[in-house]
Amino acid sequence: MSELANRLISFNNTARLRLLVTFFVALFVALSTGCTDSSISATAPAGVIYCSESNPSSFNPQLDTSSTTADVSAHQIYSRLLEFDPSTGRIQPGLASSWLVSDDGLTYTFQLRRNVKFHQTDYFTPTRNFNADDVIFSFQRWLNDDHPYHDVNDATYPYFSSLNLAHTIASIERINGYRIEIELFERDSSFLANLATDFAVILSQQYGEYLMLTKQPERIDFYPIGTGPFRFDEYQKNQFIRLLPHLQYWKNVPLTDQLIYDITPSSSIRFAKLRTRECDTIAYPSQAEITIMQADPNIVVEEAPGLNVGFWAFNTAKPPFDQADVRRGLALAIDKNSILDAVYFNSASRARSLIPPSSWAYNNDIKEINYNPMRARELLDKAGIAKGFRMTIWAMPVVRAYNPDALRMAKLIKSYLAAVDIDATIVTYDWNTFRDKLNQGEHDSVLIGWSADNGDPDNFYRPLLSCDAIPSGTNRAMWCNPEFDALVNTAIKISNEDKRAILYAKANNMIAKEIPLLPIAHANRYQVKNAALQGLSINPYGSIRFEGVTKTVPSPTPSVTSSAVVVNDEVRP
Amino acid sequence: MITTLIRYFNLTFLTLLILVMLSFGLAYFFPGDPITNLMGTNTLDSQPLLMLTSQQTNIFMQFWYYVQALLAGEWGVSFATGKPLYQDIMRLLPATLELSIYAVTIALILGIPLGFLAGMNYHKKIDNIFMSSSMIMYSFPVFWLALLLILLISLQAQWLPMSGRLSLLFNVPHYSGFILVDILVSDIENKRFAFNNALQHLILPTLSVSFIAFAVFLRTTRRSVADVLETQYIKSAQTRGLPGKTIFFRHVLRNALLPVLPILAVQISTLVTNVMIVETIFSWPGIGDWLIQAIYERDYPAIRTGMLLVSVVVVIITMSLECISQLIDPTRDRFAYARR
Amino acid sequence: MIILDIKNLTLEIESNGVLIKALDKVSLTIQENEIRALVGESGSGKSLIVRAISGALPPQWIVTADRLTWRGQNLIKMTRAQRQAIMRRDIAVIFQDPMAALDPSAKLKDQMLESVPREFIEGRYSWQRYASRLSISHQILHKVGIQNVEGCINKYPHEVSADICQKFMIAMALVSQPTLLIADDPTRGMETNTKKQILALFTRLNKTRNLSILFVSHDLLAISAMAHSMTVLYCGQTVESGKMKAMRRRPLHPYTKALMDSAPSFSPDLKPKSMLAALDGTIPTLQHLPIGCRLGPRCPRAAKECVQMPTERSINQHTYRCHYPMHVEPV
Amino acid sequence: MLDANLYEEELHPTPLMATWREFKQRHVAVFGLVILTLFIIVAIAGPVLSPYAPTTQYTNMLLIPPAWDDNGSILHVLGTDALGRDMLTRLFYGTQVTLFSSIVTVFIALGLGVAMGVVAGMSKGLRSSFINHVLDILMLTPTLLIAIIIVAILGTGLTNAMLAIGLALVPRFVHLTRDFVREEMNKDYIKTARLDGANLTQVFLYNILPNMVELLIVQGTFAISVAILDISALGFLNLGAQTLMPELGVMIADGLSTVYIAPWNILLPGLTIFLMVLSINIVGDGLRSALRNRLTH
Repeated sequence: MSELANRLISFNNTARLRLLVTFFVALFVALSTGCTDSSISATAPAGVIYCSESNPSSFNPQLDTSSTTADVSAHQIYSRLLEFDPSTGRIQPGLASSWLVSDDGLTYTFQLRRNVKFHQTDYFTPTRNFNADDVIFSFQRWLNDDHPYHDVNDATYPYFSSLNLAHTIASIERINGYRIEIELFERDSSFLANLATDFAVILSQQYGEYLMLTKQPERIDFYPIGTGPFRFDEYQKNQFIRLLPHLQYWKNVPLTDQLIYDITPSSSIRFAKLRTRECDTIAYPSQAEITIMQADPNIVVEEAPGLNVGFWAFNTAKPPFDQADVRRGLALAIDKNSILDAVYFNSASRARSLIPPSSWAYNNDIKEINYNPMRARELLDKAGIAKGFRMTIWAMPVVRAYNPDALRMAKLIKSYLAAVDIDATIVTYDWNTFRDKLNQGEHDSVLIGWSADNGDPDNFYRPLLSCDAIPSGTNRAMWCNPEFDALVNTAIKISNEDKRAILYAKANNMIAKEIPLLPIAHANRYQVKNAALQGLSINPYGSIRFEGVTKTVPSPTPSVTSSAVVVNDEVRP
Repeated sequence: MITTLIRYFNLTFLTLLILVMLSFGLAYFFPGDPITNLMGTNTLDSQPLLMLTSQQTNIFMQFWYYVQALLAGEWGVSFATGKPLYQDIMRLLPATLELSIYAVTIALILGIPLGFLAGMNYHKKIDNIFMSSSMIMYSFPVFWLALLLILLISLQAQWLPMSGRLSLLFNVPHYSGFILVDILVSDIENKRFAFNNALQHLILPTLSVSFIAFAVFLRTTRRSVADVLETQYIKSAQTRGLPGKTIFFRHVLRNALLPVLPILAVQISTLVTNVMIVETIFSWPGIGDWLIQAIYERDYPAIRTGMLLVSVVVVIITMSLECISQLIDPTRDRFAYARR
Repeated sequence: MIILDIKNLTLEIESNGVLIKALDKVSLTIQENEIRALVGESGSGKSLIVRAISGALPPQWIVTADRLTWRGQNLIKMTRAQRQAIMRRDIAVIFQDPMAALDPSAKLKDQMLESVPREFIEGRYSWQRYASRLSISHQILHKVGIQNVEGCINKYPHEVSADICQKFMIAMALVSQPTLLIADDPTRGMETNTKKQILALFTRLNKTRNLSILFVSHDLLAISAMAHSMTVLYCGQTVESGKMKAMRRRPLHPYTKALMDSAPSFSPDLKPKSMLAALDGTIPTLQHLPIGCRLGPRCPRAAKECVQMPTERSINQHTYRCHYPMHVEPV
Repeated sequence: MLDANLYEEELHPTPLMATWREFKQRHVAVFGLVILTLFIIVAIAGPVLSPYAPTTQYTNMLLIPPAWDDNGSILHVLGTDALGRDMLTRLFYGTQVTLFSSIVTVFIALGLGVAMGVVAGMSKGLRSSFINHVLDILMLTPTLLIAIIIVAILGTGLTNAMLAIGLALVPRFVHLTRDFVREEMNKDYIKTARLDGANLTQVFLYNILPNMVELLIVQGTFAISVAILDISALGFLNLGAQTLMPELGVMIADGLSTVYIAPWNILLPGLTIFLMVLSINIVGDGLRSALRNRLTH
């Protein structure tokens, strides 16, 4: 038959057919390699791409404590009255150029900065500069309940309600266009620090009025207007967020042409995009890949001790987890060292209490709970927990500095619990649904954590374990102990740090005895970026800041021209 | 000729009707209240969908309003984003179509001629090479192949980018949904770079999908060419002494291609599955990736409408392919369904 | 004048490891404007001979012949192109199943026009050439006996009846005015009246256009009326060949005798309900061919010498290959 | 003495023997068969052969490279994954899960498909054309879509994935059977059987099925390779088997998170799937051409 095929086709025809095929293959190869001048050439659009880890729930950090929302909006879209100095942690002037504290510590007066402009976007054009009305509008929104915007987007203000600032602030008055005065009921040494956190942002009152007129109040949190370095341009869920530079930014810092948040949930894909230079810097690099990143010449890795804690919280509102012995038994059943290896790859320090070693309130003479399965089984039998007792471990789906892979940690804990005849099932949901269900307390235990928003140790106690923190959803252990609350509230009133340290040490011992939650690790924070990126540093107090960050595009011309837009507006104190 | 067209038209119409009924039924199958499953939220101003809720009684009226809503483009709202599904799908479906079209064209351009070459040199060295290599190629699991491509080409050699359709630095206005078309039509200043970048983003996903499709097309064409060469009429043409070229172009080419067309139609559905899997790996903003996200978030209206859209497109393409093959192939028994 | 001369043609086919002589010393000659019948039971290698002549044999088969000449030119030594040219101009072949021998997806008109050789066409422009091709086709189709050519020329092969297809095949074969037409059992499976029509057509063509025909068939009755000479084939060996009348009157080879007796219309004095004469035994399969004369085991007159291959002897052009032909008494 | 009968007894091989003889000539196909039997042995005797249990986590041996790597250890021949589970054991269990689930799926699809195909083939007019249409739609919708719908209704899990893929494979068998039955019904041996008073089921059981068995085996092998690819794909997208089940697709998805420091966690399971599918395809192709040769000679 094939002989027939040969005779059928005289020689030149097969050659022509073969020629046709090689032509196509050559075309395909040329198509793929011919035009891959791998790095984006000079006149390509400039900009910084940040691979973030999940979708923000809104563009207003007041509404929730998740760091994804804070990363996108806190330092990019909004400014605050006061700022933290990233290196020293001291409080600096922000929108408030100067401030005065009365000697009884109850009244704070702030002098506001002049001709600071709000964002000018295609959905809103501001006609006046920033003044005291905006500050009052922003504070009143979460302070008093009948403010028109208080319940917009059925907003709860978890951070403020956990510190119940609404009761500490008596009143906030407008002295004149650029001066305001805040009265407190009682002294609060951490009040200034709280004004500098990511959550105390300043919204635009004029924008609020405009939205009320057009009957679309909910847009204030999804189409934000602020005074920050970048303005909002576009957001595609699960894909990207595009921010453009705010040309009349009040601070004289270089701003990149455009800032893109490329939402990439998996940390290994984020790392891959960093290597192929599709991202300039990535969120929460997984510890597993840090060693590889350090080996790569054009990737710069910065490390800093983290002000955070990852813990395993038990739902003390749900029997049998309300008995301390049960919680102690479970705590004894797991080996922290193996978790540090498997999940943190030794880039975290072992947590003895809630306070990380880098905070001044740290004391290391706390009784340590070490791995002792036999003792654990005894305690559990004494507390009446039969063999084969079923419980759930909730593992958060997103990556965080304090817990890079909650699912893997849950699997490890599950195998340890199985060794003491406890049958644990792992539960996880999409991040927003996960947090809603946690607020309703449907969990037996949860693997989660907390990263500090300011240098004050109180930021670890009251938001995590105070009774007021339960409705606000930040107290995952649902633990309400009036003695503990009294201890922490007295500590907040003293401004002398050593006296406060003693009180916090007492609080640590109480936690070690009651174990509402088992602190596991204080993870180091990493910032991984492309070598061509300048001006980006780790912000130990809160979310990432892209202010002043620029990318020197390797242009063929020898002189390295930074492609950032230099803001010309000079600054007056 | 006309009768085949009409028959195929109502065959497609019947299939689409069954699909719509299936998707309507799904709302009842999915857990949760059917009405919200249908519309996403119950506060909606679209007229037909509102009518849907008012006539609770008989199901046929409900179905009729559902069809009206479908045609009017009000497909309800997705649970997760709360945005109307119409915009999302119209933005995502073209991306998937674009990837499938490029993959199919490359697989056809390379697969068919090489299939002829292999078929002509039946059981010779070149035929054995093609056969063994195509056997290996279509045994690859598509997701593993995509991962290998990323590991080797994107990460090790760092030639090609690995995710998305275009570097996000370019802001190309949405025109048709096809990225290359949008760039050519748009008036952004660095258009050449955008096009170049889009091509670089296209290569790996298209390669991983067309890799398997190419192997299947190659084998099908080669088998059909080999069969045609065995037939009596080719032997009698040879004995009549017709020159090789006329026999090849007049007889072998058409007779070999005719049976290949319906087999291609069946391949379309496996190709779409591969495209949807590849989308999740290369985070290509297509409807496959979106549907799979919808599963994780239990977004029922999105699943239902997405499923309906994709199968409608696949049905239309396959039915038209089969109709064309029926029209141009005189030997196929015309009224296969009606008569028997 | 002999146009096709085949002497001792042997064809060896390799089937699972062993070489078998499918054709063993076949010799066949065709004169100009003569109708020769090639008769043999099915599976006796008739089609193999036709393929050997037209050269459509797979390369792994071994063809050896003392003489395989067409008008003196040795066919075996020819290159493929030369052989193709001969097939185009001088020899035409018609196959058994007309429906399968036509391209199912092409209209009859295209296939017809395509086989009109270029030399017969005049006209400088393509439409002129197309018109002359069409007119030639119309003429040949009428000659072949298709009444409304217009009616069936635009149809596809499966839309037309079998005899019209066969007539189209014949037309395609004759359009290049060949000198020899090889008809490989063209009327198999047709009703008698169409068969008669086609056979009458063959005789008419032979007379009017002095076309010599090699008629391959196992239907003795139809052929005996029209053929001038006959060759009988058994298991790949030519057992007897000669003038048709002589063979009918006095068959020399026992196999030919048995063949003649098996046809009832040949023996008029057959009593009603009497048994038809038939050779006992069956045709041996390719793997188990007897040595020497292949009729051996089945031949009533078989003897010891039959184990050697009988040499070919002839009585005034009536050749036979048998040790004990009919006119010689077995010992 | 001359042998009693002149012709030596003609050993007519049974159809199965003939196909096996044709199959044996293709060395590649035999090589594929050897690999396939290897996989089947591994799938059956996996739990016995495997050195460790698939879910025990050796926390001191995290992410050990395979033995042939310089810092690999012979304790874990193919290394361990991010949770310290032995890779070789998981591959054994993974093969068992993936191979058996796809074989079971194909059998169900085969049974269902043949039954419906016969009904479609034998019935005339509206009923058969209706069955064809419904199946054409199923055949056209991509398998992933059917899987998504079923997962949305019933939730994830290996059985749901098997159900989805079985459903997607049924039309292929129905078309096969329907065409075969329709062809056979016109043949004379069926008419004679009908004349003998055989009803439709007997005709099918005794006349059509024996002829169809080999065709079904060939199409069955190709369906198994398609089922393996789909089940592992669904596992990879974790729509199918859940993370704790040692299914090959799921193992690749798990391996993704540590792909840079432990690439073998992805390469080995993928290679297993690839070899399994390749061997099945080779055997299927060898079987098909052996069948084709046996029928044409």
